[in-house]
Amino acid sequence: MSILVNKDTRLVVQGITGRDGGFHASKMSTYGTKVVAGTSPGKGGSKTDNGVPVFNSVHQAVENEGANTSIIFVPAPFVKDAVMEAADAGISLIVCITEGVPTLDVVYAQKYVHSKGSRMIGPNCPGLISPGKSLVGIMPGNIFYEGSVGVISRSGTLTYEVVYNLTQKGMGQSTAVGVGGDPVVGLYYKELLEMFQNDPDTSAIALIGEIGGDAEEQAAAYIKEFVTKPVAAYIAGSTAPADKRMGHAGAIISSGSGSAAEKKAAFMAAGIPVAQEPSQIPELLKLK
Amino acid sequence: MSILVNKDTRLVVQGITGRDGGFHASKMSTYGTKVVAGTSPGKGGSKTDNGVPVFNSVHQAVENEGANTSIIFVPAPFVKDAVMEAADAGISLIVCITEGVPTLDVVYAQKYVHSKGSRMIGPNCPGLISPGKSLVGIMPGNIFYEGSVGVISRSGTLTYEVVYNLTQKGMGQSTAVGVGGDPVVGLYYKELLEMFQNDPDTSAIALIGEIGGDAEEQAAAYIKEFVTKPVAAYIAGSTAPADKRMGHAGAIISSGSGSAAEKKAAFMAAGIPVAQEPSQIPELLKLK
Amino acid sequence: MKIHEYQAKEFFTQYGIPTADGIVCRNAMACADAYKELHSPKVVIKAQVLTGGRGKAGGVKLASGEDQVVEVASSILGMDIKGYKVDRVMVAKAVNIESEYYISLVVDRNTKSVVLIMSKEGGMDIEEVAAKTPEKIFRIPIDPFTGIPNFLAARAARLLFDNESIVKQAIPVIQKMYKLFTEKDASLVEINPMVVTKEGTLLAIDGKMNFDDNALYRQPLVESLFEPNAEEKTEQMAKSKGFSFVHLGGKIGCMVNGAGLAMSTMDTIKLYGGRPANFLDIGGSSNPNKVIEAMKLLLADTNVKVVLINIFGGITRCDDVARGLLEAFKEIETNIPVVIRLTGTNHKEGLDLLKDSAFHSASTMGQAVQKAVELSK
Amino acid sequence: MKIHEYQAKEFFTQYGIPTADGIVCRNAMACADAYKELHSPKVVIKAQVLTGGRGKAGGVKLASGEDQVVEVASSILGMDIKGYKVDRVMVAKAVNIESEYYISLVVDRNTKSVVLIMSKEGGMDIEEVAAKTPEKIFRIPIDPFTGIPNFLAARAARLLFDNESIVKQAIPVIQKMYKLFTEKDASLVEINPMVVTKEGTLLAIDGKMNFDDNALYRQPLVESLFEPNAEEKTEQMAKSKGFSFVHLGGKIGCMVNGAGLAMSTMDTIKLYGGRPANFLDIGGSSNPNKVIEAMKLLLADTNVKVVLINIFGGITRCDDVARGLLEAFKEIETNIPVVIRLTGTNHKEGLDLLKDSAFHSASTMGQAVQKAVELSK
Repeated sequence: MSILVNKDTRLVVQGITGRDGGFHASKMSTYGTKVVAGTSPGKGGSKTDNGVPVFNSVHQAVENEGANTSIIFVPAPFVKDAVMEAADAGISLIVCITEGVPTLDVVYAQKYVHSKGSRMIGPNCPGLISPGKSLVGIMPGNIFYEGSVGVISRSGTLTYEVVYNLTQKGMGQSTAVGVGGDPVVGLYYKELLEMFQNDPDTSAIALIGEIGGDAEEQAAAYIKEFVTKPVAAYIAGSTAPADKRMGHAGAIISSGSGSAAEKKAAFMAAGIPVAQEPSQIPELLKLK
Repeated sequence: MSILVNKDTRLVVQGITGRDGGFHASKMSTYGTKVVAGTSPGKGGSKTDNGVPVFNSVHQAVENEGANTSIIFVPAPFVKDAVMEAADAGISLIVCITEGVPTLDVVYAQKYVHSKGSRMIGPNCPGLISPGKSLVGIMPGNIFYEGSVGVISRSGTLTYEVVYNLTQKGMGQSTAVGVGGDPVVGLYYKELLEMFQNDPDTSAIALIGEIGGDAEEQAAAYIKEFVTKPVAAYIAGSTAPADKRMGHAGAIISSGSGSAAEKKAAFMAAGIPVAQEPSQIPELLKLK
Repeated sequence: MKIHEYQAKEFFTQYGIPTADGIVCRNAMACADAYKELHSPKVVIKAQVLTGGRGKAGGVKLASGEDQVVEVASSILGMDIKGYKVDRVMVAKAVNIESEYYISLVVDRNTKSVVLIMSKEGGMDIEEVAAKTPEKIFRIPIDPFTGIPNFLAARAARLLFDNESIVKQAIPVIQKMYKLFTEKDASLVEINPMVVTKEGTLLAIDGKMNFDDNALYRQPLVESLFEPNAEEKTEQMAKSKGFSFVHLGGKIGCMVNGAGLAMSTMDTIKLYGGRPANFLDIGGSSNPNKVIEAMKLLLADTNVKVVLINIFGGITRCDDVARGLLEAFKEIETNIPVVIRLTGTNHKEGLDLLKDSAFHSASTMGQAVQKAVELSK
Repeated sequence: MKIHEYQAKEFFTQYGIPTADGIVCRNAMACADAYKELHSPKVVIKAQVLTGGRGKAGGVKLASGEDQVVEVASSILGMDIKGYKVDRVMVAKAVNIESEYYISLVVDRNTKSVVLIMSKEGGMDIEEVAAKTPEKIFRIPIDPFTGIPNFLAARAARLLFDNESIVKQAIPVIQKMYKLFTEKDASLVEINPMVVTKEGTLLAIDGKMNFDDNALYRQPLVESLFEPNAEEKTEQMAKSKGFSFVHLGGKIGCMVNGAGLAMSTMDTIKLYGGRPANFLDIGGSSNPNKVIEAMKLLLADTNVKVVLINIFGGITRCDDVARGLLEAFKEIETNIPVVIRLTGTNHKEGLDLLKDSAFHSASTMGQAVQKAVELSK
């Protein structure tokens, strides 16, 4: 098993005729993901170079190809509509890669997704992967290996760094999820921790946080209460100055809260080991 | 038993310091309804002449008095907000008496009520009564008697007429519900038919319809498929001209549909006897 | 409440919904001027009346050249269409029509929402299409929280149009129709036909708007467009007194408390072979002044030969109602027979009070109606 | 993005949120004129700077009479507050304060919504109140579909105010704050203090607004108010090239692909005893031109003694990255040592390519950082 995506994932790529959408649709197909459809309003009826049928709407992709998961590459101003379209069409998992989406659009779209009983990951995220089963994202599939470590991260390349270290130590991953670097995103630590805790194929969890907000503190409290599997954490941004956005829109220490020190302290207090460098994650998971 | 209201109903009267609100609060109390609170923004902290505590908000009425049902008497422009307030406060049944509420306000409020898992009756309705248990409305309680006939009606005085006839024939009522005379209302025939069908204390159902819309046609189809208890119907407005609003905002034959003849035909086709005059309802229910 | 086509189109223009250029005129000379202003060799001249079926009645005609415009306009102005006199026409550019469609928004009782209704069978009577070929009609309920987002407008547009350039034009039009609907508290916004011209442009050729009477209090601009006919004036006057009134034309004037019971009373009159003169709901209480006002309204109709008062005494008891009626009728001078039916709380006491009066009284609707029908013959 | 108090108050006024009258001035003479215009014996003169803590820094002072106004204004204009030079002050009517409150709207990550935050502890640092007496802070999440209906605004208002006349004033103020927040894509609308005057009026005395950078593309008016300082100008310039850049002041210039990895690189430098000069995320691919631009940015900082390039080769393989770097550095003239760390897909091939170059190369972050720290000393 794994969480959220697997061999039954039937993916529709929203914005498949764009540069990024097309490129990653092809990468995901190559990895083995069932990319069953793409959308591009006004270009319905055509096919991509790889033979993926293109529809005008997600609705049609669901109707004709049984898509159950979508990945969004459309430009930021159109993301709100794209997310709502997917949720309205009955897509159960919506992964939004696009960066730079206005926060209030995310708030609105997320509420809509929730009201339809669907789930959203992102925006501004690298997607997720259940190695050997399905890649729904822009991650380099080849650095991941099937295994039993669940990975949750707010960052892209930092996830790869951690995963690369895990893989080199022979510790494969059940599912690795990049939740996104924006202040408001869909699924967050708590929801994913719960899924990993309930996933029989996940035996340990790596949590990669960063400055901004207090989701890590909440995650620490949640782990202490509900998670019995070993967890190791890493927090990026110890050296970040206050009030500066560190690349991610959500990575900002504001009004003196959201610092790495606070987050690390929360994990320590909950008995969760915190890595000083990403390379320490594998040993911390083994030690537990 | 009965449906929707009973001895456990704890009522908050929204707009209790108004003329109608105050009058009917007192009437309902006299009937035996547990009128536990009233609201009147800005007048919180006071009590009515009958000793009912007045709060600024439904929220407070729920918190302090355990109100679970509300009845709304506020003027039409404020009904949308009052309904939403009640639903937000966790009230499970909201009965809206006020007439003249803009339809789009009802559409919006009804959607809100639904999203909160609550139910609305009305607007522009006389309310409902489970005789001997609880009266939540403006009906004259003394004409109703406890019994086993469920009554659903789009009209006020016509309900009394039918109930009076039933009572005179010794046929008491389990619950009588006036759904309201507006084009869009909360609970309608289908939902109520289902409740009466499932209520062990209801043995027969009187359905009082009128011109406008096709809810009666839908009710007929629903009864045919799902209702095993005897049903008799009466439809008002056989002589109404087209395109004229007959008192109720919803009672209008428009574009050639919504006529009494169509509705009667639908009931007949579904094997449901239709009374020619209200006074025939009792015998039609007995005949079945 | 209804408004004229040209008024609906003014709203369309305000909201950015494209319509064929047109000018409303009150006389033939103005039509000639409009013709010149429109710079269109061919124009359509359309009667502006608050009723349907003007096309079949000859109220819509093409014209070319100033002389013909004057001639056609003169023939339409002054026409009587279903009792409505034509005092305005719209002179509009004739359009090269490629294809016709139907698009409307209406409040739907069953889904408890606004519904977008569309069909490729434009220009036809939509009720007829719905009855004969329901599969040709698309119905999309609108969530009041989210309205019509782009994706939904696009999906709707693609149900009607294959050409992507038309789809692009239709998306904002559908959204603007919804905006107009909600912002003006409409109960109907209808474009029939919506056409695609040979030049590839989407245009509203005919437009219709109805409004929610309950919302007029917050739509003063809409309310200012109300043009009541004689009947509606009476109804409006009745409304200002707290009554609901509709003229029906028979001989038996009815006064009833409650709309449902009032309809039922009319129906029962018919059932017993009579004809009701009106629908009249006098509302909850029945105090003497209300009764006096209602009687004035009924007696203003010279057809009325008998008055039937049908009151269900609920919270106001029948004995109080009877006392009120007796008091009221002290002030009313009429030779017309009055049948009173009282039922409900304390009805025996009520009927006792009326026993020695000139009224014909009864305690069941059947008896009362039978008496009234008899007296009306 | 931040704006000045006076700009926030202009938005407040536009949206009907009452504020104490005030005029922004760029010199002491203008302050004297403003004083006359305000017709208020006593005024407050407040430094307008894009940072907090101006009160403690002496940037807010009362003044009475024209002479004192000129004197106080002159003392505040030109001040340096946390690195910001005061070039504008606001002269505002002094108000008779009865009581002070805190009201703000902010995006909340946990509830994934806008949250209304209120407290009776107005005029204080809200973070301090939140830390010491969290029970004194009310937090109400707002449903994006329904916003703040009357009942919710009323409930919120009654949490703060006992006086019904103030509640009545507060209800629309709360709703207007939300309207302003959503229509302008704010990330913060804060009124602290919101005061009730001795005359019984609700007034915003201080106001603060921040905006969502992601939404500036659709808020041209807001964007036009952006006044970047020197650092922000550099960051903005970097952004226009597709970089995320933040100046930090150390000796080790960093160039990393990905924000998380870039932060992690800075942290690791610190861990190994060095100091990062900057945060620099060059984004996804690492084509030669991007590297050249990034190097220019790093080398513009004369503190930089060594450059650390940390690249995770994912979809772009390490050997391609290595080739790109070699190509880029043909164009870059510098004597500063460069440490390159390459990991990920084909990292061996990548490092092989760099073997004979002038770069110090490494395959783990630890090694690379250690080397860079060493070279920076």
